[in-house]
Amino acid sequence: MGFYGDRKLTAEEAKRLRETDIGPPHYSNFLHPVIKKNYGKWKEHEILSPGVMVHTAESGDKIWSVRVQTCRLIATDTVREVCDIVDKYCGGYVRWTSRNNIEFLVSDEKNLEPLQKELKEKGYMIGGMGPRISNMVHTQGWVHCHGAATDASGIVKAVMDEVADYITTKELPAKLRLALACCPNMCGAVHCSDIAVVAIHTKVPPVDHDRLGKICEIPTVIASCPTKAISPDPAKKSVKIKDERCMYCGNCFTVCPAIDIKDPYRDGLAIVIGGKVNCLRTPTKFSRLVIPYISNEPPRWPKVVAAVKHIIELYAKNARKHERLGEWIDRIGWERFFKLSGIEFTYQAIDDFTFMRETLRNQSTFKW
Amino acid sequence: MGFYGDRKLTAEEAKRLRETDIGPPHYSNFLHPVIKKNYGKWKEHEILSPGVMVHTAESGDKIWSVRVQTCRLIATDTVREVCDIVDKYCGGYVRWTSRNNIEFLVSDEKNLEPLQKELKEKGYMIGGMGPRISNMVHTQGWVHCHGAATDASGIVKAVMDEVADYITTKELPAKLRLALACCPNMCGAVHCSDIAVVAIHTKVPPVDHDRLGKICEIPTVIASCPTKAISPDPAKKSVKIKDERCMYCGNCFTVCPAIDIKDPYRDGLAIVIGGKVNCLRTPTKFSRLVIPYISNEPPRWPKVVAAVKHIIELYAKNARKHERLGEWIDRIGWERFFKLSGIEFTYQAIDDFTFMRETLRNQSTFKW
Amino acid sequence: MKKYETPLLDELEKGPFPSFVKEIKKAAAKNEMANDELGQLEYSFKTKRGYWKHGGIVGVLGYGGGVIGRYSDLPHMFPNVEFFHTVRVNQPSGWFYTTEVLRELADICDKYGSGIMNMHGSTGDLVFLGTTTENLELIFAELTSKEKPAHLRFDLGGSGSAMRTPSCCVGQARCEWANYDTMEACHQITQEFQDELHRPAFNYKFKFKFAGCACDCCASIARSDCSVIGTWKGPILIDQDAVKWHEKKGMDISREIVKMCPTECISYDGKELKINNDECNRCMHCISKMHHALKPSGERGATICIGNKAPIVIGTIISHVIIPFMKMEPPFTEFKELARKMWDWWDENSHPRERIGEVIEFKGMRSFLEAIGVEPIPQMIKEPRRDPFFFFTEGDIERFKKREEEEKKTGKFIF
Amino acid sequence: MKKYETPLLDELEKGPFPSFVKEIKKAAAKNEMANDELGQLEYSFKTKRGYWKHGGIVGVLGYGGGVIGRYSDLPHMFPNVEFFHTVRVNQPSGWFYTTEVLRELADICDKYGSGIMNMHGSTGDLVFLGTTTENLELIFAELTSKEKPAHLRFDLGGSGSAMRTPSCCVGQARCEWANYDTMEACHQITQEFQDELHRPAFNYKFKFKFAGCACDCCASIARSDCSVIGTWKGPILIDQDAVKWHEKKGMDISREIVKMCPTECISYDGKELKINNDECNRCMHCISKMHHALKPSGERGATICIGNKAPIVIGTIISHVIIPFMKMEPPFTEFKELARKMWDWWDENSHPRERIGEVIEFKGMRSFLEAIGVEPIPQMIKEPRRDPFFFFTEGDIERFKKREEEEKKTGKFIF
Ligand code: SRM
Ligand code: SRM
Ligand code: SRM
Ligand code: SRM
Ligand code: SF4
Ligand code: SF4
Ligand code: SF4
Ligand code: SF4
Ligand code: SF4
Ligand code: SF4
Ligand code: SF4
Ligand code: SF4
Repeated sequence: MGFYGDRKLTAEEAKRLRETDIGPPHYSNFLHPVIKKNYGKWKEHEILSPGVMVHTAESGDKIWSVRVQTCRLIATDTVREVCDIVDKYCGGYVRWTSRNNIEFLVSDEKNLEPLQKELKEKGYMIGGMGPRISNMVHTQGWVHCHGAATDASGIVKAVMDEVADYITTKELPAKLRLALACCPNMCGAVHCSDIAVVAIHTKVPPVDHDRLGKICEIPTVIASCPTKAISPDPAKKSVKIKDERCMYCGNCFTVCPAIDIKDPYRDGLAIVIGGKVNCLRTPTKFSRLVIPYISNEPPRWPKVVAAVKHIIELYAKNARKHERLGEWIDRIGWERFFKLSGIEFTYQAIDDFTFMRETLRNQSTFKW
Repeated sequence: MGFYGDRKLTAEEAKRLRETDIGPPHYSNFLHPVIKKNYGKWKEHEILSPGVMVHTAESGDKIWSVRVQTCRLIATDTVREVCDIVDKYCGGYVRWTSRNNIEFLVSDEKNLEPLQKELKEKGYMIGGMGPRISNMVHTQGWVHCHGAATDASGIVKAVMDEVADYITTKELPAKLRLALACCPNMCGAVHCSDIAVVAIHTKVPPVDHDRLGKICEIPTVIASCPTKAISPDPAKKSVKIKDERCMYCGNCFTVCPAIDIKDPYRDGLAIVIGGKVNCLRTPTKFSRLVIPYISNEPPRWPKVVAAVKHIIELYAKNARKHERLGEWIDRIGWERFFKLSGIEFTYQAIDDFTFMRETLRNQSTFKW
Repeated sequence: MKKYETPLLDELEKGPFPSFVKEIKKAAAKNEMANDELGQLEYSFKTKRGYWKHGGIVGVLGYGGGVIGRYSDLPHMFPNVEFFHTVRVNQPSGWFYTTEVLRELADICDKYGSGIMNMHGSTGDLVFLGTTTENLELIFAELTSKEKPAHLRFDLGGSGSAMRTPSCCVGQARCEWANYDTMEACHQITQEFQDELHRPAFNYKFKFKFAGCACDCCASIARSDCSVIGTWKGPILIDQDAVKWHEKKGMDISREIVKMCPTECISYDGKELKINNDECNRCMHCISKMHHALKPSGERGATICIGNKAPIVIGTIISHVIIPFMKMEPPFTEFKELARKMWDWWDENSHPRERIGEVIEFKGMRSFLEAIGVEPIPQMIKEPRRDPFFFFTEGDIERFKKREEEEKKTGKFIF
Repeated sequence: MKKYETPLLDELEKGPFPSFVKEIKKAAAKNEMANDELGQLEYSFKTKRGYWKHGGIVGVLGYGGGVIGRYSDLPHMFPNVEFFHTVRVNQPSGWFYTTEVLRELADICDKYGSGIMNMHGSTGDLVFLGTTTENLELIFAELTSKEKPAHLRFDLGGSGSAMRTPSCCVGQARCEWANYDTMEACHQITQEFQDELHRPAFNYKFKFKFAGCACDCCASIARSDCSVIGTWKGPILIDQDAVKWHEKKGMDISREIVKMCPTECISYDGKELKINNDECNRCMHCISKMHHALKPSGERGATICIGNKAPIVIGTIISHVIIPFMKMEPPFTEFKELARKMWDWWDENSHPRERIGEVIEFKGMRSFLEAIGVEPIPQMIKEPRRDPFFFFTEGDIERFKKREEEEKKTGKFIF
């Protein structure tokens, strides 16, 4: 039970008790004793199963981590349920990962099996370590964001259900990072993922001229447009958008609520692939566009799911060990990928923005 | 002796005889009989020595080509001297190469040695085939161009004297293509050469305001500037140049004679390296800046020559067989090249123009 | 409480992966806000459209950020989410928690909010998903309350044109490869710049992420304006017995390690693995795959990369190397100074809504490097400039000329 | 004739490489223009500055190009180069000559010009270096004279905002690798577009270069708006005995060939060389280095790449693949049509001084491809787009939606 229990603070209390600029509590308050003791003195690790690894310190101490996938959006009662398990097996110490998974920290090997058993019984999904899929980074979607061209959690759930085997058991050539952003603002930092779903708007946003002049700064609106599609409309004290220059990024909408970017019929999903964050072997890679448009189909977005699955299986079959999806495609060539995958090559896949000169083929060599 | 001999045409004759749009004569008029016979039916070739190769046709016929370096700028009397030799050994058939060399075409093997002997005696330089240096592509320079920041032929002569061994005898890991452009217009297409010298202006050009309004179109002048350094100066009916935005490309000067880009003290030379045209192994590569500035030092530009030599020798010592200069450096990394070469790394080498995002190091991996 | 039919969302209760619908329903069972969130979400699924208004500016006294204002477009249908702001709670470094502290946070979220959290937001915060305007002050007070013991007192994270909540990989807490203490760095930087975090005074957002090595387990290079990536200076130590162990375990050393080394600096003759450390670019491939046999040694520190941002307006930028090697030891004085110098330059040279990476593109690297007092070195670039025009200062040319004069005296060229 | 002291230039008579100073002096010995050129050049060397004025518009009747007007800045010092225009003479394909024709050209150059030529200009022309305005018509008449036999009649090359003199590699005349007849293509295109060559009607220059294979011996990809590069569709034929021959001659096949193949599609076990032709990108490395053992086979044609230009204004562009494979056979009808379609589009979409490559960047590839009637295919790109915004036409979306409806019927997705 929390410090103040069920009791809500009064406004006066709040004023009196509040303190600004204290920052987060120091992490050392929350470190498992074995971790605290061996902090900075780890020697090696071993991945024991798809969701369990052990780290061994120079001292010989060991800490086991059991990773459980979450859907990120979590009810407080689930947090409490997790806490109960953590108390039971982990001495009250737990962490979340950078991909929104839970890591149960176990210092007593004896607890390892019972913990896993209980987790499984309670329906938790253990996995995501090693050359597998781990949680799909994502954003707010219709759950909370104003600009979302799709729901985030919904697609993630549908995709992850489909690829569950690759989380909990099956291996891939290397780690495969999935992500989703619900608009091109890319809060999910989707641009360097092995496979990502990006929700896109596809219609030139209508402008509410009456409101615009009143609630938005015209120069800001004009400056917001990457393609200079927006110009002043002095007559209307508003702006006009040149249809053929707008590529629906929604940035004008972000800076000005009188512009409406959302369109239920036209909003949809694009699939971008072949990105990677780290610099192992090859430098950081961007995710690149392969499927420009799939209609929004809640509740389970079957085509998006099938597309992701299709690409994963192609990768699993063809890549070399340790080769990330993008490394594989960059090695065999994108023309070969399109052929192997049967994915239609579209105008949209040809860059006409910042990276155009770099991504066109300035060489007479390619595969048929 | 030419068709009209010494006689000049009169203006009336000229009017009567001239014909427009006839285009060049058909090349078949000029083909060596062996070439004509075996046109399109060549089987293989062999480079016999640094300046001699033989092509064998499916028919078994052979044609030997003896390549002689030229300085491109050629006196008519030299052309006639060449003609005499060609008549003697090549049945009157000769060609020039895409790098401004002469190829003496020999169908009778017996002529091969005497031809070479005579060429050598007359001071011709035979060579440039195989993994060597061949002629240095260049431009007009002070000989003829208005914008030249240096002389072209002069530097070329000085450099080529220095690397002569690599033309006539010594091998390199692969072909090494040298080039020179006397201003950033790059008429020598210097941007894809193994090593190139680019003459640069380095001073913001003064504007002759009185003339500008009269002889230049102001919008054209403004549009000519890559960095948007030029804006109208309505008071003077001219333009003004924002000093800190000008990178001295000279394009404003190209479109407007009232702008004076040339400056004897400041004009100089930059060295760019690692380009290649063809797509063997690796795609076409740009030449990239390693030395941003060397003063103009006619008549023999000793520092330019030394810099080129220095880089060639480093390459000769370190690259793998068949590896072009740029392939070698891209393999070992530019940071390693700068270290090996001892060349100072300057602000100028960091792109701040179109290719900036692409050429910065977006990865945490590099060599010390 | 109103009972919403959710036939569409119900479809997402099926399947093996944890279901966010179950989570929302769990919260909805006892929370009106969560219940209306459920209803509105079902309506979004049905109509394929989001129903949130543009966020207005709401927050807590004295702060300019930490809260994202949200209002339903359909308050008549879903009155309990008419106000549905998120509160960003600054997570502890490395997302380590005790159950005590988790329960504390869960209680606060229940009491004043929807009972739904995001663990965690993409930037790193622990997010309370949905609360009303009037509850904001109460949440803040209860989070920070002076009455509570230090380890239970949380502060808000960042939003708006401010420094954003820094985050980091687990680092030395549980990883043998961490070249510096990512968690401590993250903590100290967060504490040092509380003002920059809470009171948006920049022209746009600025993010820090701290990764202990090139594996970059917090995606710093792709998700932060300032990416601090651990590295080392020294040879990779090789345990030849362990090499054999990996081989025995089925590793094809030639294919998996030798051939995949980007710098071709590993060789293996079936007996001994050799690394030409001079040519290694410390990519971590061999070390991570042969983790029992290889490990870094020598001096430790980090490479500082700057400039990453999301695609709008000029296309995605990945952070680029600015400082190849910086010692990263508490109190991180050099690093903090660097941050201040960067911000000063950024501030002076940017318009609103321009991230630092964009400004570096607009102004050129030289302006930035000179401002932060860093000399140009080739590690900053993948390759030098391709086009033949570039700026010189008067001083540059004079320096070159002076050097040439000296060369004339010594007879030796300096390139 | 005035005698100039040329102490600086004299330094360039030394050394093994052919001396242009000797050439100028040779001409100067009997030509006043050449003599003043020598004098002015020495003055340039002394003062480190060029002395040529901006070219005025000069030329021959009915043409808008072929001549570069040049005037000395110092006519008082060097009166014979007060007018010193160059005349670009369109070379024969492949720069093949007979001595007869060379003497004809040399005589004309002597009679009306400075007696100095450039063999050849960077674009390909044979250039008469320096003549007066009044001699231009005479030169033109003598070059083209109807009285002369066809093979002695030359025309001018291009200059200004026109199609420029096309050029080509030696191709099938003396190279076993030429995948199409570069010389004939060059000739026919030059003849077809005489109007476009002589009468500048474009918004800027447009260059063609024809190379027979990926070796690109005329630097087409880096020096022409339209680069036509020969290639083939078919396996590389292997003569295993010749493979051995190369090995015996000292070739390290594994290092020099197998390891250097960019697509890793060659293997060699010491006995047999194998090529996985499906994965070969026809780069020519193996073929050119093992030239006795390997040769292309099957259908022949060319890859058409578009867009190269020099760096000013937006940075260098290298031509990019537009048509992966086009049959290139006389009369090159398809190619000529392509050229016309490209020019039409370019014309409609450009401002003055914008090369086609720049306009493709400004307008996007789709506009260009649609205008020339070419479908997008992945061979056109190295990699697909990185940023998540892109244009759709109404038709695109409808097409995608229609397909999805069909998928619903068939139960099979088409990606
Ligand atoms: C727990 C976590 C750090 C944290 O602070 O939370 C973590 C932990 C480890 N990472 Fe990581 N990585 C974590 C996110 C990442 C990320 C970031 C991301 O996914 O957004 C990356 C970059 C991904 C990318 O490049 O796109 C990442 C790229 C790696 C790599 C490089 C893999 C590769 O070859 O491409 C390794 C090395 C390896 O696996 O051999 C690695 C290795 C490891 C090791 C083995 C490090 C160690 O010695 O403990 C840990 C277990 C790996 C595993 O799960 O297989 N970790 N790792 C993160 C777990 C996320 C999750 O819940 O699944
Ligand atoms: C004569 C000429 C064509 C012409 O129409 O005039 C020619 C002729 C040949 N080239 Fe070339 N190349 C000629 C300019 C070029 C150019 C263009 C240039 O330099 O501006 C290139 C592109 C250079 C670049 O990439 O920067 C060029 C790149 C090649 C290559 C690729 C070399 C490489 O591995 O990078 C080969 C293949 C080889 O050498 O193995 C080649 C091969 C050949 C062969 C062997 C072709 C053959 O079977 O006949 C010829 C003799 C090569 C030699 O000299 O070693 N040729 N060759 C040109 C001679 C120029 C000269 O006077 O030196
Ligand atoms: C909550 C969160 C997504 C999530 O579900 O996790 C989020 C949500 C929003 N982001 Fe974000 N961003 C979040 C991480 C990111 C990231 C990833 C990261 O930080 O690692 C990025 C990409 C990296 C970057 O910063 O470039 C990101 C790039 C953006 C952008 C584009 C910025 C740009 O420079 O282009 C915007 C647009 C803006 O700022 O106006 C944006 C704007 C927004 C706004 C505030 C939209 C708005 O204008 O109101 C979203 C509020 C949603 C809501 O209803 O709560 N968000 N945003 C993440 C913050 C949670 C946290 O504090 O932990
Ligand atoms: C003569 C020649 C250089 C040489 O010494 O060989 C030449 C000389 C000139 N070039 Fe060039 N260019 C010559 C080949 C090139 C090439 C290379 C090529 O064609 O392979 C290029 C680079 C490729 C390209 O086209 O992009 C080239 C790119 C330029 C440019 C920049 C064009 C651009 O798009 O950025 C200019 C500037 C202009 O057009 O205003 C230019 C302008 C000029 C002018 C006309 C300068 C002027 O404004 O008066 C030069 C006249 C010099 C003179 O006094 O004769 N020249 N020019 C070449 C033509 C000879 C011939 O017809 O064979
Ligand atoms: S990606 Fe776009 S829609 Fe999704 S949370 Fe971020 S700003 Fe909102
Ligand atoms: S949606 Fe994007 S591209 Fe379209 S007008 Fe708005 S800002 Fe410009
Ligand atoms: S490179 Fe510049 S100076 Fe040299 S010939 Fe071309 S336009 Fe003239
Ligand atoms: S020299 Fe180039 S950069 Fe400078 S003002 Fe002229 S056009 Fe602009
Ligand atoms: S980034 Fe490196 S130090 Fe940090 S957790 Fe990952 S592997 Fe360990
Ligand atoms: S860390 Fe990377 S570059 Fe260094 S030896 Fe290992 S694989 Fe090679
Ligand atoms: S480009 Fe190819 S076909 Fe033409 S000469 Fe060179 S090698 Fe021969
Ligand atoms: S042509 Fe190039 S890609 Fe094809 S097999 Fe030979 S080396 Fe490999």
